[in-house]
Amino acid sequence: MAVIWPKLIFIFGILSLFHAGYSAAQHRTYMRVTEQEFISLPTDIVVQGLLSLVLTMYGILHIAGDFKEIRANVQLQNKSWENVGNRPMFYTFAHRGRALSPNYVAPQSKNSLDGMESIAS
Amino acid sequence: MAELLLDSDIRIWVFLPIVLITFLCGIVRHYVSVLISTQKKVDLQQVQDSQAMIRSRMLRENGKYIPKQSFLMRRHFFNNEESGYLKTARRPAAPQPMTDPNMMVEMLKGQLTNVVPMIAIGGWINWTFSGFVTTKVPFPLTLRFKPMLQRGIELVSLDASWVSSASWYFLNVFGLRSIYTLVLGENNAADQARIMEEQMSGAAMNMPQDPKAAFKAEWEALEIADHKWSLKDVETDVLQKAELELPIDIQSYANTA
Amino acid sequence: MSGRVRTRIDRGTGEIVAYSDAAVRNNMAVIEYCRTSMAALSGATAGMLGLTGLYGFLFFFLAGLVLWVMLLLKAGSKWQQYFVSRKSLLTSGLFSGLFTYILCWTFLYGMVHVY
Amino acid sequence: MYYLSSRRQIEAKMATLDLDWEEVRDTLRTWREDNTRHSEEVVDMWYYCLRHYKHKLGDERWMVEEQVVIAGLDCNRLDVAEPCLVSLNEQFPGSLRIRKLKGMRLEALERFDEAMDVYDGIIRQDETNSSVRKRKVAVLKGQGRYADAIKELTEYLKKFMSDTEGWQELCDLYLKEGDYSKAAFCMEELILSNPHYHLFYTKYAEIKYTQGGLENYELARSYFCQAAKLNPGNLRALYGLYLSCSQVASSPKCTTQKKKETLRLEAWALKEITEKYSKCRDVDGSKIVETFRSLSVTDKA
Repeated sequence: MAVIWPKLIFIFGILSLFHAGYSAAQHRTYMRVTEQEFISLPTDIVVQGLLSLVLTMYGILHIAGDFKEIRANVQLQNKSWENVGNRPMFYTFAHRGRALSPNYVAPQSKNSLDGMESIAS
Repeated sequence: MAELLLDSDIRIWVFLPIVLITFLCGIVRHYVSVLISTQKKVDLQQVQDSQAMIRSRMLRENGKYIPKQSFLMRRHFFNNEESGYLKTARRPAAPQPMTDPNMMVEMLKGQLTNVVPMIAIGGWINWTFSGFVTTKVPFPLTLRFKPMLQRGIELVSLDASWVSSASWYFLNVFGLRSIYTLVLGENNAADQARIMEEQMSGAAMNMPQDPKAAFKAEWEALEIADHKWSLKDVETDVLQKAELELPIDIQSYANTA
Repeated sequence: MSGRVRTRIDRGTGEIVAYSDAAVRNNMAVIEYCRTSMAALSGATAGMLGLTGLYGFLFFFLAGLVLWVMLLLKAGSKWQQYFVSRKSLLTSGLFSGLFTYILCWTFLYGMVHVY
Repeated sequence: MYYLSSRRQIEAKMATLDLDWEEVRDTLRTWREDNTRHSEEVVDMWYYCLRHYKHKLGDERWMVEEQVVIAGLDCNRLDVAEPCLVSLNEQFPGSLRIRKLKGMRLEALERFDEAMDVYDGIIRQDETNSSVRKRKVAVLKGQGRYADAIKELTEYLKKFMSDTEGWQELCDLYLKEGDYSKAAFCMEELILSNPHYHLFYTKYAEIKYTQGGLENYELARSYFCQAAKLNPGNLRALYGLYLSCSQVASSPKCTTQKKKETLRLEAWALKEITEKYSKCRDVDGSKIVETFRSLSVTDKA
């Protein structure tokens, strides 16, 4: 939900730009129909155009994603051994953490003797 | 120069379609090139060589951070006359790039996806929308542009800034090139495992064609790399920095500790 | 690991400052994204306003300047955290957006003022 | 408590954990990127939240499911891991990466030989696949056969010489075996690959310190010093610096001039440590000095 408002601003800016363009086209055809020489657009369309440009740019700035810290040693400073020394490719699963999971089945308690019998027989 | 009045139908049936055609063709071209780009197959030997090259380059670059003895030990491993990795590597002679079959296929594929469709569509647009002016370019153009931009319109008196549909198409092609990165966008969820995998075998892709020459160059570079241990006086300059901040304090601590 | 690290001597303090390659690339991509969209939008506005000739190109450089200021605001006060040099922020890729600008400029100009 | 059956209860549970699926997706992404090991939380977050929003994740869904499979295997929650593995298998039939996940599942079930066969099959098909070779090492490590694991890992590193993860694993395996000189060699490799990590310097210095001998103590002292310089907040490096200085100062072969400088360095380290401790309010610095006096090797204190 957090990243919605820049998109809204961006869309609003685009719409207002489109509206300004449309009214400029209307104004242009009106001038042409009444054969007046076209000098410049009425100021309100110009202002609306510029404003919508700034608005859309503000929206784009936030949509584009934010910057990352580039200085390596500052970035490395707050790294703990925890995530540097961690190696996902070498995870082993045979560790005591297994006992914590809800469906842990404790191995039946074989005493050392019957292990012996199977070897002896 | 009288203000030319263009039929507003041109806008809907010529002006806009050309923009759409160029844009969609770009998208299609992008996905086609992604589809047919084959993964370059790499064998274990090439990966091992490229990894060794990376390691020896690392040794040259960052050698100054490890003690002298271990630097010499590693250099010995790479450069020793009889058993050094760079010396004993026997690799097959490299095929010349020109006759190498998959190199040719690569170039052909590159041609196929980029230049050919552009020319074809340009020709088609020129053929269908020929003979009339499409739009006016807002900035004044010199007469030299006239024959190029107004191909098919034999009007001598026409100002050069009026352009034909073909030139509008080409303007679109160049202009839209950077918009594609915007639209297609980079996939933000980078696939970690794939990146790791590429780090391994990726380096082998851009391994130079002729490993023997690359090894020789690496061997020479390693021979002349001398070792200046960068940590030699790290203690003194840490103390100097500390001296600067609190000169008196260190002495008082020295005798209490 | 933080991937490839590129080291460069920092002119100010003289001691080696290491830049992590991935972060620099990410920042460049963000700037490129903003620059392209700025070129397209300012081209559209220029076309809509009906600027012709020199005014159009002036507007392009003005837009580039505004974008530079906005990027600095976005980076906040400690800009050296994100960029190697501020000047490179202004000039890098300024002309790559020119073509897009001309395209949108002509496009809107045609849409509004020619027909 | 885990088996809340009806959806409403799950929603309620989720509400209590106030998990908003976008935040969960971003946390999982950050955990994937800086590869930390949060298996328990990943399984909970998937089970209680993301499982119901699979369709919203788009392409990222498969990466999240892979992460959940590994996390599920890690904390023995096969009921969570297996459905994800099945859906991954349907989506990418015959992909080597999914076969590797199947091998890992066999490892979790402690059927090690079958896992080994799966991995050998993958390697036969794709020679340059480095992650599967690392899994073979993990299988041996899981069985506790450290000597074979070391042999297999050195074999792997002969082919993939610049794989920092491999060197790090080899370093830890040698430390388990107590073979300090080889472990130091591996740490040097890591320093070569990334000379700006203060953690590598600290660990290398610690290994040198444990090796002992005046020359190793001096080496340890320089590397602890470099680590402290790279990251002033690295308390472990400061402790190490203090100890290695006192070792160097106390050894008979140390010249008087070097002894004086080492003592000043030792004093500086002690000052830094007390300063850092005095910053956190409840611990006053003086007690630290006593512990250090008892700790320091030299008899002069």
